[in-house]
Amino acid sequence: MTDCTLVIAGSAGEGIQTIGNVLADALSAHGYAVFTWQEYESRVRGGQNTYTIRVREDPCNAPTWEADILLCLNKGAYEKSSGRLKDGGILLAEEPYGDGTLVVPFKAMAKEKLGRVIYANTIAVGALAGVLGMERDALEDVLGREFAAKGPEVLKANLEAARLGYDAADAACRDVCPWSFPKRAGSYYLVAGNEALPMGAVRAGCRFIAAYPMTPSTGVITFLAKRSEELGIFCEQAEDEIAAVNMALGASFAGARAMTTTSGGGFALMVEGISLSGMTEVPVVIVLAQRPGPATGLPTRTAQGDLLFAVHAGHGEFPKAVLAPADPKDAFHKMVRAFNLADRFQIPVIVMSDQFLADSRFSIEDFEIDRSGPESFLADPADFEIYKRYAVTEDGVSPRLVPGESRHLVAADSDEHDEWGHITEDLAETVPAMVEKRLRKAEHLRRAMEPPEAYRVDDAREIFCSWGSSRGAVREAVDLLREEGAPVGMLHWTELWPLAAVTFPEGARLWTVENNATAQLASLLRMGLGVTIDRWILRSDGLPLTARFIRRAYHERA
Amino acid sequence: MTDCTLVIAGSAGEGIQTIGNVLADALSAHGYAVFTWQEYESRVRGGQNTYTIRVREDPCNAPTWEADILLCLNKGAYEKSSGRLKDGGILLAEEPYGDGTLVVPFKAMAKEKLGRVIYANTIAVGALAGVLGMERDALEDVLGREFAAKGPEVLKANLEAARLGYDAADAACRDVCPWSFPKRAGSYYLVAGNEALPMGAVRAGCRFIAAYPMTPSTGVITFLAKRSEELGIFCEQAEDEIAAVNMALGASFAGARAMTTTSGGGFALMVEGISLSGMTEVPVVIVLAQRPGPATGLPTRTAQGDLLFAVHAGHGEFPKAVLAPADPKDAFHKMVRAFNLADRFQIPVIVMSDQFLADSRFSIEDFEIDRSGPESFLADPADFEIYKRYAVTEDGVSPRLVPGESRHLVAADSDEHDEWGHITEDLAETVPAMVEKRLRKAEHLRRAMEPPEAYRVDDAREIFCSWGSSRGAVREAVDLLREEGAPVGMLHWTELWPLAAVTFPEGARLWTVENNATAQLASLLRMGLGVTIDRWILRSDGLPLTARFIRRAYHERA
Amino acid sequence: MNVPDPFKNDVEIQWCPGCPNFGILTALKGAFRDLRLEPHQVCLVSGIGQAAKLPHYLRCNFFNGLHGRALPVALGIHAANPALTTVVTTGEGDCYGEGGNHLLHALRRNPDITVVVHNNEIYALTKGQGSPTTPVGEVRSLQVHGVEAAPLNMPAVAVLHDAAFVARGFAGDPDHLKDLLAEAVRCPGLSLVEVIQPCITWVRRPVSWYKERLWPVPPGYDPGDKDAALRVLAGDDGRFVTGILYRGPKRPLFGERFRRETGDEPLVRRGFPPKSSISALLDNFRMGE
Amino acid sequence: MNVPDPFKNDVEIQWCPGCPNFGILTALKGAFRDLRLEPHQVCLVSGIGQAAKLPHYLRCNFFNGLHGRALPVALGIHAANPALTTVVTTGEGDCYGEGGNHLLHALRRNPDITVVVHNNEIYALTKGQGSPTTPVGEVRSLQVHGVEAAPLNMPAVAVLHDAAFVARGFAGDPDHLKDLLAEAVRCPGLSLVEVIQPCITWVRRPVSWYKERLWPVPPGYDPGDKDAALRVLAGDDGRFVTGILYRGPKRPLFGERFRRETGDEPLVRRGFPPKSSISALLDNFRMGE
Ligand SMILES: Cc1ncc(C[n+]2csc(CCOP(=O)(O)OP(=O)(O)O)c2C)c(N)n1
Ligand SMILES: Cc1ncc(C[n+]2csc(CCOP(=O)(O)OP(=O)(O)O)c2C)c(N)n1
Ligand code: SF4
Ligand code: SF4
Ligand SMILES: [Mg+2]
Ligand SMILES: [Mg+2]
Repeated sequence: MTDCTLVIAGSAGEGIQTIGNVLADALSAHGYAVFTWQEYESRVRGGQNTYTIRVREDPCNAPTWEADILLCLNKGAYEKSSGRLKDGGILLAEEPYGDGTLVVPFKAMAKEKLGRVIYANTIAVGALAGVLGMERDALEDVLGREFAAKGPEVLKANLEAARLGYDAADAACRDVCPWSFPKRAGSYYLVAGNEALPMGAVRAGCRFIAAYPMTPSTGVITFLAKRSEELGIFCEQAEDEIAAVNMALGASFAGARAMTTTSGGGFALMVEGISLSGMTEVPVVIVLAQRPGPATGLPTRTAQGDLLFAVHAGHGEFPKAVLAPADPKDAFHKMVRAFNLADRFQIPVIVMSDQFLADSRFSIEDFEIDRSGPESFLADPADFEIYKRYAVTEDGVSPRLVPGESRHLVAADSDEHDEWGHITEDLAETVPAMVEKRLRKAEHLRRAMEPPEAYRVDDAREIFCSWGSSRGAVREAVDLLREEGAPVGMLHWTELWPLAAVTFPEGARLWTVENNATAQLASLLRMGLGVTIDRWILRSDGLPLTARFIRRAYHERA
Repeated sequence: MTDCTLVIAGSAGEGIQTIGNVLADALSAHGYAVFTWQEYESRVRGGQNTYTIRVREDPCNAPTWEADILLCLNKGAYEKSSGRLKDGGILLAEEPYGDGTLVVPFKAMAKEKLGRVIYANTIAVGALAGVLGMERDALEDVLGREFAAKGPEVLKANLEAARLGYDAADAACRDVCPWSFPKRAGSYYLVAGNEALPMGAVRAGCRFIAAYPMTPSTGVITFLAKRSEELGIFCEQAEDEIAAVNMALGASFAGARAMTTTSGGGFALMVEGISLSGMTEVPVVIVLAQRPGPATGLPTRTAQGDLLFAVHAGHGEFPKAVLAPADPKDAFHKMVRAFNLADRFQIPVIVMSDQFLADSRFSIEDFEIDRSGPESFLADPADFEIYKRYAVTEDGVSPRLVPGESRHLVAADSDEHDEWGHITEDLAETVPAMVEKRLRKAEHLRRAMEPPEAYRVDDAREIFCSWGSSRGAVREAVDLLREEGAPVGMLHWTELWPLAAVTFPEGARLWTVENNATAQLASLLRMGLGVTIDRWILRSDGLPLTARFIRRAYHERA
Repeated sequence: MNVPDPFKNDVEIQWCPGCPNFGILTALKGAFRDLRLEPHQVCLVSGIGQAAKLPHYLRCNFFNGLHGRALPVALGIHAANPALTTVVTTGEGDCYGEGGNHLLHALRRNPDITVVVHNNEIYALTKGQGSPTTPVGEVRSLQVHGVEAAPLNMPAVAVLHDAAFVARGFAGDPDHLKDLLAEAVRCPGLSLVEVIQPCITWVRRPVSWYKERLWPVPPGYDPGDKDAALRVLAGDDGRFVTGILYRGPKRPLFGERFRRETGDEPLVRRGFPPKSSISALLDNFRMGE
Repeated sequence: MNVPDPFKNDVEIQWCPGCPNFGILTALKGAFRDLRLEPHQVCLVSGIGQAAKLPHYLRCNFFNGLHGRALPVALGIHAANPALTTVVTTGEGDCYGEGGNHLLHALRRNPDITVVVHNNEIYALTKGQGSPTTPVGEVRSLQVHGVEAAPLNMPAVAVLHDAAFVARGFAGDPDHLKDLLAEAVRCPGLSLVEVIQPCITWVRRPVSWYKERLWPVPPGYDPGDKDAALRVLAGDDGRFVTGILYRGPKRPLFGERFRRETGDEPLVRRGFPPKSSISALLDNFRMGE
């Protein structure tokens, strides 16, 4: 089975993202299951970044580190990334950096043959396609799509550039390169987390988003802002995160499904607003895209370091839900679920993403968009003679109307209040009634939560507990270890709070596998389910978990 | 043994606080161990509030609900509070509200005999002193102190007013009232949490406080602001809580022991700053005075609803300490400890108070100020040839210098950084080294934490686990239940995070006793120590736990 | 004949008896009646403070949110349902202190809402600390030697940024205030109405003190003249200029373009998008055919 | 003869090659040298953004804090050690966006610090969203049909509140900027220096575009004239007035009274209070004898 990893290494501004995206698109158009992930520095030009592409026939949406093919756009890139090249792998570069470099002088060729250095990137794309033994025409289709808008001149030059690169590489490596990627029948969506999350929001009927830019969350609002008028979604760049969450609450109060997005520091600023959502029972969805902290930390890197913070975010006591999608398909559906849960229980729902999920492109066979859909939980004004926004009910959920849509008056109050929403100081009756009403919702919410996904646990004696975006890596690790005879399985949580009841297989040893330094899922499971985790596999250097990382750590600690 | 509870009930602005304070002072001056607590609405005039005074010979700093003597300043007060009067208790009022009211027409007397209604309050104080059978002269001493500054006229009139009230009550109740409070030799400090906390800060060498007003925390900065120049403590009212915590961090970076104070909503806004403290390793002390949430909640009531939020406050992973003093004496020492821990480990330290602790006045025999004292953890600039602010060390603590005090340059950086404090993207070495360095401090910190206070646990089969300001009530409940033969004991935490190791008595059943609705200590203990709590006694109506409340709940659930 | 006031409710008012906030409440009810609004067409938004309790005392929709955060909530409500008459009632601590950033940025956006700032030069609900408008030198509970920082002049900042409508009224003159408020609501774009609201509990100046300092704009004053407005506001030291101080030039409204392109109806009525539009979106991400 | 620059360090600079931020860095180093300051006497404070990375590239003490929060940190540092020359280097997103409230209130307090705002009319580090000063109509990544909200005019707000020193410079003219910065540091009280700093990556206007729009205050311009300053700032549409725009009247400084009463030495040198003073404090709470 084909499983080939390409790494494109270079500085910000040198075009590795363009190269990577076009090549990934082309491979996808060829019918392959492509997975890409990126690691980059927090700067606009310079530094050393990489774009990794994994190509297979069937999807394995998990990151790999070791490269079969490494394209270095400069000497520094080589110095940083050459260690990733597998024995026998192909190094492609402008100049000969090491022994056996496959030299394709992209820039020189661009200048010489096409008159402008700008075409060097497309030459590189062509060269990689040549190394991979792709068919030219799929590449040309993709280039057509990519450059059509820029006019026939530009398109023509790019097609020519690709051809130049292709031929140069093809000629140079026909003997050395084992790969061949002929067109095949596969057809996958190639989608990043930051594309699937907003598409899920659209599907959920989101009508309002306010956010303040913060890596790696910004892509979500950028996606929607681009299509705001087409989709009828009001998009606002807020002056700060406090404004963002409060705007979303205002819009939600007025009946719009509303959300915001941010990362750790911005989320910290929203915490008072989360508590406000809890008290006013105004639903809101918050996408928390994690990056390593504390404070500013590593703004462009990945982590799962905010789990316990998210679960406990907000002063006072109120129900909230925390979800953490495993991949873009899951993210799409989790967004629908987030809006539905938020509306059904009138609570804040936090959807935890991270830089890895946000920026990586996954191959999805089918989004199965019917698997979930938006549900309306608004009450009908005609059903009420007298309407009380905070009516005490059996399940704690009060019928919700929106202001202005009928003659009924609708309140939201951040103070402790009576059924009408007016400030109360009645400690004897009203206060306990309201405290209990809100907490009754927590119990119903808990029953609505999904248990973890089980993978090869039935006969497992070692179980990896994991959550969120690492599912692909953990699952692949399980497969690798199983091949070696290790009796491992996986329990993977994507619904983290409140925790659904789980029965752990008896006698199995529990491991936690997390992209953080303090084993937060382990703490959460101990707190929420009373279960004790024996071992941990943790990574907190800003890079995503990979199957091989997990396998190595397993062997070290088993 | 004398144990008498007086309740003064009336509207905001009617003077119950003056009456209560003067009477409590007088009783304290008489040599009694006084305990007072207040419950009041969030408004400046009107509503119905109460001020409760408990008088004993030996201190029992725990709130009582049932009144031996109830003074009602208006009809509404009677309606709200008459249920608190014990059988055979004395109701004192301007007019006869119920059977057997002891009528002393304060206002009428004030107008008639002293020409101004304003003296009614002092007449009431006098009347209560009469009912209690106090000696006049201690009362007069206190009045002298209270009114001396207002001039001899005012003082004279108040002394006369007290006498009038005293005589009227004395005459009316000589036969009915069983009490007699002659002067005795006791001598106690009568101190509220919001007085002890700032005095502890002074003792700790705090030199800077910035805060934004928020009930019930405001008293702390008010205390210091009043004495700012005398004590040499820079006090600043910030424009918001975000500014407050960041100002404190700036001052601390520049070498001043610095703190801020707030309540839940304001604390939520400080959370990003807490994470900044964690990353920059700039020490800071934050007093979090709890009130019931979520959101604005019940701004003038009490709760212990922010424990898990405080423990997990801040994005990313970094060590922090959470303390929760049991009473003003403990608060005094905990503030010293907070500053010492913050400086020693270069971390944020959160000191959790609540409205009950903040506003209640406790009788303290001796503050034992020598039991703790400020320790300096600053390094000596002369010790360094080359100085690196974030030098990687064995215990994770880097030597700390302050800027401007030597030629060494000092940095603080919220990004992940190298030893110099400069931004790093070196994921291979620097990042892991720094992550591990910070987390090593957590382990040393954990070892420095104190285990819970044990009370009558040795032979206990039922153990109450409690924390913070409820210690007095829980301890009294243990005593009450022991008298009834119940084998109860108490484990009381005032150092909540990280949790020191604890060995729980074997075979004993664990209860949690908390002023919240979701048993947060129970969750914390399960998470931190893996121990499971079987039963809970919870109160979340905005009022403090009392011994009788706990006893009743114990019997219901035992 | 007495027509019952549709905006009157019977919630117990928690203000001190005699507080000038009552005058503002009266004026606001009057303005809504004059504008022939009905309670369900109005949404009051507030933060926390004495001023911010007002929405509880007027029969209509309301969102009483967090201290300082009324404006973003109001913007969200207005974006979702521009047909609602959205009015923010706030204190100067709420709006210029904790929430100062939101006012600055609301001025940039020009939403069609009215912001009524009860300016009592004090944090009243928290018992008398200095606020962003307390005069220099005044002794307050946290400024025991007198306030040192200079007051903010947010009406002038509003003029500077071409707010649609800037006015100042006096809580002791509800009739005049009512007209100002009605005019503010009528005016498209952001209307800022600062109301001098003497706190009788913590400030305790006699009403006469205020009356002497009220300084109505002179007859013939042209609210369209920005320089003049800045001059009266920046040069009012110690006095309170009152009246309609400024009417800014026509500027785009917050959300105007969105509504022009997508329609006016409240977002809640737009329903869930058809599945086909989702499939179309997703199809952009499939390279093959 | 080449004297080594004491403010030079050898940290790798993360800005784009050719970014005008280099000009500001050069100017700031020059200003410090002209002021005969030594690195340990200077403390730079910043938030997050391209501009806010500057403290890493200049040898001195620094506190690189949170996005938007440089000013409160600087105030705390200044309160604790007024002998340090405290300079905030910030972007307009940092200072007028996320941190807008702190600037408003810093203007009230008048601390003796200098605030240098790198105004590139964009959120550069996060890749090109509109910022609080982006011109209306400009297309940005989140404003795909052009920015709708009007820009903030914070230098004018500073003038309105009698800031001690308000100036504007151009990153492309480091010599002139150096003098402005030196003067800003010299001037007691809050100095706000806005620097036009064209981002060559996300804005990509030719330098000539800026040069044409630079509009130095005319000779004879009186920076003491508040009305004039407001006029040039409020009426500069499209142009960038540069130079020393305003020198405010003498006002009390932040912490001045505290220092007058308790002394000037940094708080860190004041040590721990004697036990006797604690006993004296506690004794106020003992009623008996
Ligand atoms: C985040 C937060 N910080 C502080 C408070 C406490 N608080 C409530 S009202 C108030 C001041 C209100 O002042 P202002 O807006 O002027 O209203 P006023 O009471 O004077 O009418 C403060 C500081 C709070 N509720 N929330
Ligand atoms: C709380 C928080 N919100 C958002 C961000 C993301 N962020 C980093 S820099 C920046 C914008 C910086 O703009 P500006 O201050 O103008 O600096 P520039 O990069 O343009 O120099 C933003 C939004 C953050 N780091 N923290
Ligand atoms: S404290 Fe002042 S502002 Fe508040 S209700 Fe009383 S008088 Fe009015
Ligand atoms: S993105 Fe713009 S502001 Fe940032 S370093 Fe590059 S040119 Fe300078
Ligand atoms: Mg006020
Ligand atoms: Mg900028």
